[in-house]
Amino acid sequence: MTSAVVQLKKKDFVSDQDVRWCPGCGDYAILNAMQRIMPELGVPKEKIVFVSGIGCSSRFPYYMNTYGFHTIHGRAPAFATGLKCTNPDLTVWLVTGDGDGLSIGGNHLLHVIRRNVDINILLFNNKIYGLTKGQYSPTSEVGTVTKSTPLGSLDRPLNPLRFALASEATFVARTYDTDLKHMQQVFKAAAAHKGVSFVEILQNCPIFNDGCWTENLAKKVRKDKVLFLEHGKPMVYGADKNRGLKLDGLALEKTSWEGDETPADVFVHDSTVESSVLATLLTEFTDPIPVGIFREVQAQPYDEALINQLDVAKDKSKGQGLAELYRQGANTWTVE
Amino acid sequence: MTSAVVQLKKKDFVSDQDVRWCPGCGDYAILNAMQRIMPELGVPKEKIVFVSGIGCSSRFPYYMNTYGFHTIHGRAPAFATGLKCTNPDLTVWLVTGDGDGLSIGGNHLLHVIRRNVDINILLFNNKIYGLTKGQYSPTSEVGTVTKSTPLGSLDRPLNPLRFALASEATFVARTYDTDLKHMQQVFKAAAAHKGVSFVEILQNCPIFNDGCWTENLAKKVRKDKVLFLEHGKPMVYGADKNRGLKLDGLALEKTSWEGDETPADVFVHDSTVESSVLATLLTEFTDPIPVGIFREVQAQPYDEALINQLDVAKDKSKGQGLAELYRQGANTWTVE
Amino acid sequence: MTTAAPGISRDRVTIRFAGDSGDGMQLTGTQFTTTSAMIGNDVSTFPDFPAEIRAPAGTLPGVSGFQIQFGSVNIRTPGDAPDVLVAMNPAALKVNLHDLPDGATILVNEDSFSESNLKKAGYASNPLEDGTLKAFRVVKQPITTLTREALKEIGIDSGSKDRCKNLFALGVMYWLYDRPLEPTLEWLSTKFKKKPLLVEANHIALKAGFHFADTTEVFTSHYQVPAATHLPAGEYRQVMGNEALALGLTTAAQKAGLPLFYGSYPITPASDVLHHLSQHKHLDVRTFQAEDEMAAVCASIGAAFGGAMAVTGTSGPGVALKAEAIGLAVMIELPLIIVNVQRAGPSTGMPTKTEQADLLQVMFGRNGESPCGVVAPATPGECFTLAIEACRLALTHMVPVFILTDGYLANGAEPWLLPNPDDIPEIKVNFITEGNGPDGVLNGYQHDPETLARPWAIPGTPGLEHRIGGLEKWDVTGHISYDPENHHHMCKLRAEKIERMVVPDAELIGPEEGELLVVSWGGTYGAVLTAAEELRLAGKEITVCHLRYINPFPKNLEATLRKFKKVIVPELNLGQLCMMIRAKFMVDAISYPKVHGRPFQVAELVAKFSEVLSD
Amino acid sequence: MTTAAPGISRDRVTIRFAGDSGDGMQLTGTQFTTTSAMIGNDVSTFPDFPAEIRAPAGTLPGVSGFQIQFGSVNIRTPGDAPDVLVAMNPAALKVNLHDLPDGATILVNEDSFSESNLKKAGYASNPLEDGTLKAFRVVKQPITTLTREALKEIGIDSGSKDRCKNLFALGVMYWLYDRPLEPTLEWLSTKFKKKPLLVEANHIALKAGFHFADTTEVFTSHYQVPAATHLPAGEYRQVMGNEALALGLTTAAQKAGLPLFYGSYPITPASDVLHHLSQHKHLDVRTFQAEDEMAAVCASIGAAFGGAMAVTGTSGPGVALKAEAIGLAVMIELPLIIVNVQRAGPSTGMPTKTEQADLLQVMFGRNGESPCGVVAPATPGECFTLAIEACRLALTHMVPVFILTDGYLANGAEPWLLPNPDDIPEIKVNFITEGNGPDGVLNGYQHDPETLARPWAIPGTPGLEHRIGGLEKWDVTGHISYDPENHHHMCKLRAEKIERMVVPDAELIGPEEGELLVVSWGGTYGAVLTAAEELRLAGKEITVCHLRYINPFPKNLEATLRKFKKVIVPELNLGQLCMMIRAKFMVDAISYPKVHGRPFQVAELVAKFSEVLSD
Ligand SMILES: Cc1ncc(C[n+]2csc(CCOP(=O)(O)OP(=O)(O)O)c2C)c(N)n1
Ligand SMILES: Cc1ncc(C[n+]2csc(CCOP(=O)(O)OP(=O)(O)O)c2C)c(N)n1
Ligand code: SF4
Ligand code: SF4
Ligand SMILES: [Mg+2]
Ligand SMILES: [Mg+2]
Repeated sequence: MTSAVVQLKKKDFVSDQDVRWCPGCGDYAILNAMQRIMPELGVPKEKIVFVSGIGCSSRFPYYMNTYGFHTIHGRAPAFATGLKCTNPDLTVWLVTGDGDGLSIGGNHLLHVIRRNVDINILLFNNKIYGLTKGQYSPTSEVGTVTKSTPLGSLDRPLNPLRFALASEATFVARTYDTDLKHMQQVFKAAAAHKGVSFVEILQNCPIFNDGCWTENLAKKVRKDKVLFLEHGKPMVYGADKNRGLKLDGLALEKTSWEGDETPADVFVHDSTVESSVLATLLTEFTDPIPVGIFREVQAQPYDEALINQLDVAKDKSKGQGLAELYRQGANTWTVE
Repeated sequence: MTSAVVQLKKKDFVSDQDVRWCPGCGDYAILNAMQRIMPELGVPKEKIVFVSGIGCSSRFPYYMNTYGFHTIHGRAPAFATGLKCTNPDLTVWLVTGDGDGLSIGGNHLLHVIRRNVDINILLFNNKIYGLTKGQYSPTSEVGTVTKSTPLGSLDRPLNPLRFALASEATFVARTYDTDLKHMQQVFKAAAAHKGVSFVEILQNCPIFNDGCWTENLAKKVRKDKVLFLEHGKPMVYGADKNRGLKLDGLALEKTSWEGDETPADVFVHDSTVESSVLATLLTEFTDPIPVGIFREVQAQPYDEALINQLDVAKDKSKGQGLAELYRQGANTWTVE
Repeated sequence: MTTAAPGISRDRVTIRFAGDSGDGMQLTGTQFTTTSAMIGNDVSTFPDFPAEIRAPAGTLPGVSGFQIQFGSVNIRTPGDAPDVLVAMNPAALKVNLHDLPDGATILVNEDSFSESNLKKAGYASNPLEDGTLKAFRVVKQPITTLTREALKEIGIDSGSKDRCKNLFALGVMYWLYDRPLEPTLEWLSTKFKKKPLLVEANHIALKAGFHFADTTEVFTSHYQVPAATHLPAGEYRQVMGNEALALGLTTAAQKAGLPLFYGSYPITPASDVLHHLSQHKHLDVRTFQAEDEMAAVCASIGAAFGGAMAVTGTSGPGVALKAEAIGLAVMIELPLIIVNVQRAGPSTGMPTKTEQADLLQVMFGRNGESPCGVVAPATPGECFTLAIEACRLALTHMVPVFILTDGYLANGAEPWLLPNPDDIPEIKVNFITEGNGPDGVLNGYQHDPETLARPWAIPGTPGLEHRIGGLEKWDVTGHISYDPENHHHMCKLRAEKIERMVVPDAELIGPEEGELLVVSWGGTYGAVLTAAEELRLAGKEITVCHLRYINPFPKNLEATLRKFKKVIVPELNLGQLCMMIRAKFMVDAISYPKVHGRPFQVAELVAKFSEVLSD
Repeated sequence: MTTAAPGISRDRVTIRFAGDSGDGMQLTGTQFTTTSAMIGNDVSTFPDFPAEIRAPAGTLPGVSGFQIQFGSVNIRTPGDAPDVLVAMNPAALKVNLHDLPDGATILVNEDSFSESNLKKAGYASNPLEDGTLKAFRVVKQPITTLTREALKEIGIDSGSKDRCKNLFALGVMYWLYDRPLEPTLEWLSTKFKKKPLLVEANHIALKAGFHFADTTEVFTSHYQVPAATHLPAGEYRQVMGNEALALGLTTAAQKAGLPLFYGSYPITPASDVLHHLSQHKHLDVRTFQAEDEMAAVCASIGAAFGGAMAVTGTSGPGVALKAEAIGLAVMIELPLIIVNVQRAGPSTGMPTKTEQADLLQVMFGRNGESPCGVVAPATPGECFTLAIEACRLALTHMVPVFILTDGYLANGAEPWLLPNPDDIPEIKVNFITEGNGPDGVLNGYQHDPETLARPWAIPGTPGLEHRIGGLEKWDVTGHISYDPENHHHMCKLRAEKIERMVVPDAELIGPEEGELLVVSWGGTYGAVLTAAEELRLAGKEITVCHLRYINPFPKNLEATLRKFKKVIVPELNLGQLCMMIRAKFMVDAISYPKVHGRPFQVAELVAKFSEVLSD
């Protein structure tokens, strides 16, 4: 049985499972974006695997008509690593949440990123634990009042992108649940990148953290509060495209102008610089919040390097098999 | 029984345990530096606790005549957090290794840092697992040949300081085992900082990774390969103090000059800027390798904030005790 | 119950509210329970929520249920099968129907039986019309319409109006069982204090339901369930297991004069313990939501090292993650409480369902010989008492102690006689402030000859600076030791610490010897007791020995076991306690295992016990 | 052994090399072993390193030892007590002295008995002079001086010269037991290939020791230990447990036609498995040094999902950390091997010492009912065979299987008859490539009626796209299920999978019925067998039933147990297998527990068995 890649449609990627997120959950839109880009990747369904941990977000694999593995809390990166090392041909997507990925799973996320395993990581950031019904998460602001913090949370939040950059991520991007087109663009770029791709998706949880991103993403303010990063393009934003960022020492400062001409000192985004400093600088911005691709550099993926080592070893061994292995590095003697 | 703080000497901090590191191990010098600064902190012995995980480095507490807790692999940050929340009066030092802290313990290190728990973290970086007899670690360069990687390691190394910065560390510094004076300075600054202090110590393991830092730290090259960061001072280095770093766009470039006068464009170090970008930039340098304090900013420690919450709650409750607690938020009725 | 004759008095009734997750069934059930308790009934409840994620409205996985048994007699379980089912939509009907006995009453919200809802529930035809329900007494009413009608004058949006329909249904049930409206009316006033229109709407809906039932003749009669007479006098409240546990832990810490440290990572069904304790801050309760379970337990051990009453809580998967650190607590002989609110496994299993299958895990799930104490409350209210007991044992012997509860106890509720804090004894703590060895040196592992506790020398104490860790220790000094004899000695000593715990004898309900002994533990208490009582009333010789202490076993267990011809061990697992008993006492106990993700039914226990008795 | 008469032939001899960590004792011991094996002796070894960290030279914790028993007869243990101790310094003497029987020979390096070394070893006076050693035959020689003297012409630094003294000592021992020098000379030539001066120096030192013993009359005689005659003909090598395990795993994967994936995090004493496997890359072995144990096991499960022969290895504390994930493997019914090289616990315990105290942990240390297979090799060489067996069972039944070894097996060595790979049967794999359900759909949990294996549909297979996870599954379809009956059924099915494993009957050594049955498992094999043999030779009725399969038990175990008056279970724990046997078979087995961090001595077993026999 072979599958005819070219003819796949969005509906081919819709599984037979009822979707069980709350009405209005941002996860629906993300699922929709993903199912839409799937046919465009040119990868047959059977070669695609969605791996996830535990959380509302981590239910994602059930709804994709591909291979799927809903693992345990926080450990999806490790499962994905083992899977890719076994079969580097597979296209592996990893879905995680701000709790799954940055709380219990922080260490595995760190290490899968630094190893540059060739997978695509989507971190759904709703700044809350959805599945366990609303405790604060590592991305919650200080003072967040939740079931477990009736007097407000005390821990300072992590910035997922800064975390990914410090983990030596080769592809780092951000998108958000209410922009179907942007999500699709970013997902496709992530898929195209060889090595690890890390994508933060700003996601609303209408039940336990409604409006967690409205400050930036509410329809009314969005144009003035979101900066769409594009490689090689000046950092311009605003409803009238008359605001931007320019360099001042080691900082990026906001600037604005009149008229259609973008001033020359507006900083031009370069996602391909080896240094992660520009990307790090951008992560410090919340107004406007940058979305798009922060960083995209090349490095050999772990799984590829592993297979190379096997090949070299095979070549060197010149077909030695088990019989030779049993003697490897040992003195032998014979009992008559 | 009370202890007379003022009279303490280095030897008061030497425990009765035989030190069991290999001859020549860099850990001896670190221990020495620590025992030397102890009397200067003005903290009575009984208020000092050394907490560690597992590894050669994590043996450290046994040799300090203070309270000590040699816990389990990678989890020292969590123990320290519980301890500080119970008794914020204690001065807690956490000793970890590149394996203990960045491999198995990466997640806890991340979280204790972002919480800004008021402890001092020392990460002994010898780029190897010493205790388990020489496997590569998360700070080993790609291609490192060890017992577990006979064909060379594949994982890209982590930069401990970049990791700490992304974890929102309020104090970040680096020192090295062969400079007793510098270690003492840095340790004292770490102790003085309120909130989490993170110190990477470049350490030699003569048995399993001998010379891991000689490229920078060998006596012959040291002067030209190490940049001593000082807040408010230009970034100057070199045997003749005629080299330095200057800003070029978003990068720091090497520069050199003739004569005694330091050029004005040599960048002046500022460890107190809120943005972590400068510090991040510095972490990218290996030639020269910056040592000293990268970053030092203020934020309320977790343990302090926790106690504040308790105090506020106590005030608000106006002396309500268990009897009131049993009724809290419940309907009650009486059976006659 | 059948609704044959009018004006009948009942000594016990079981009802179940079922509807969509959004229909407020948990609230409705809780209100019915509180009101019933307040008028003096004994009650027991069993909430049964859907799996973790909210399913789309109207689907089978989205159904939320709440069962209550209330009565004038001793009520020990939420009841096997409901006398009345309130079904707010077709899915709720479908999911719950198979639990109903013939002749049961079903109150359905007719309005919700639309074509699309029927489809979502997987009904090909309308069960209200196709004869599906012919064995039952069906009362179908357009509850949504009736509620809208009642609220037509109120200035709130129609969504909010529709959300009042559960109170209409509750009103009907209040009429049916002759309950006062006031407690719920008051509760609503407080709850929506800031939204007076909502208060009004809900009040109207509740009353409308009550009056509707009163004036129309949909029910041929209503019922009285008189106040219970067996409940001791005093002030009561409803308490759920997780809340009782939180109250008990805080009480224990206060009684020991220690701060309480609770390190935890959210997990169903244990999260509520964290939620409750985080509201006890004024009583020096420090809650720490850790990054994961390992950090939670390690922070707690750090707190124990620092002199706190240290507790960590989770469910089975979390206990697995804590195992390594618990071994450290065993080795360093510090007091630690580990709460395991069990749920159905293995792995993620059925996280919202109850089970008792972590017993062997808590007994043996660590490397090396690492014994811990294990206690298991029998009822929601007992979570309070046994939390205190567990703390006492941990502090007295300087050991880790597990509290094993389960989803059923955690979310189940019962009337709770408010304790007087002054009646609860203080707990002694083994702090040491001066050296106990030669030259005033600290002998950190000098064990108390009676309790085998080691002294607790906490950082901050001058002169007692010392180092501890996970390596084997010399007895007495506590220094690192690789000595073979010492290791053997210390392994036995750690086991002996647990054996030395003074725990009360196991309660025997029934004759002291005879035909059949039922050995049970944990949350199966109510069902087992009720079943045995039923059989004893039928003249059978049957005794229950319910264990609240599992490690160590009560001292009277062995003798008790030997006094019965047969021993049966019913458990919500594949025979874990049974295995321990067989191994320890060489008693050929019969296992009655059940892993259905829900509590035992009284009837199935009666059947099994009868079978064994007649074998 | 006494050295009374000259030219004596011995059928078995035990010697121990002991010195400072830096003295090369492990190398010396290994060379003696290899040479002995190569001349046809049967051998068994027991290296005993210091705790993890290298202690300062000359101290007690820095002592490193290596014991060998070699003989012409069947050698099953490294020997209880050494006939000869080679002590390179005072600390080595002190640490090992209490293991020596009266009359044993001690070869000491007199040069090292300096004041400062005596002090480091905690000797107040010189034991060579103060009568401490009067019960022994002491041969004191200035080994350092003699070595320096022999090497004075060689152009290497004096430190390097001194490091040759172990070869001098080895030369002496070679003379004493009449061993050829060639194997070691050759080995040295290869090892220092790139440093010819070192080769020369070591060669000279070895020969010098040999000739010194030959010409001086320090020993009154030397000994012959003839070649063993019981060893089957064939080509042999020495193998240690961890290496044999690695070879077995690679063999199994090859025989199943799968890549081997080994996910691990270094931990004593399991790290060598990783080290060995990382050298098998040419045979499609993928080793992954993970960031921690959880990542190691999860990566392995990910690999299993992808169709690899997936293995994860660690020691007890690591198993604790892997528990949650192993539960997932149980639930998703994928083949997985978990290697546990046990060490002394609890907690960090005594990490370089051996123990068998993780049996109950691997049986029960997970939440919920989550059964796994458990096998336990009896000897270092058997680690090979049972690794293959474990893989076969895991692949056949689609379940996780534990391999329980221990530090003693891992580092112990024995002669190993090289298997012919062609004689090892292929292993069948349950891959599925086409739908097995209605309409060609995948029924992912359709269980094979015989093995209960589910089909293995790996990503990449067109048409079989499906989702798995840790939530309970419907039998047959594998979809998520919260159904009560299904859950009970699946829990029993998972247990039944283990019961269905076809494992060979337990080996019985001794009469098939009678007075005393010894039930043992794992690495105690050699000691137990030797002890029982000794007693049988003395006319006692004693039989050994050694278990290599613990879950499931071999089918003949029950009947066997019932054929003996008494059953005793010696274990290096506090009675874990004993508990399982008592619970399962209601046999009043006696536990003989020992947790000394080291293997049983034959003598203590003989004493205990005799005691039980005469009770
Ligand atoms: C070992 C373990 N601990 C805890 C849990 C409970 N748990 C499930 S999901 C979750 C957090 C989910 O938060 P996030 O990753 O942000 O996902 P969201 O639900 O918000 O999408 C927790 C704590 C678990 N399943 N397993
Ligand atoms: C749970 C667990 N896994 C593994 C180990 C084994 N182990 C002990 S220390 C160590 C690594 C130590 O490396 P590092 O932290 O760099 O310390 P170093 O010895 O180099 O100072 C490992 C893997 C352990 N003790 N516990
Ligand atoms: S709880 Fe929040 S994140 Fe989870 S499904 Fe509901 S809306 Fe989405
Ligand atoms: S192994 Fe390396 S790090 Fe460890 S004590 Fe020896 S020299 Fe130091
Ligand atoms: Mg979330
Ligand atoms: Mg290290």
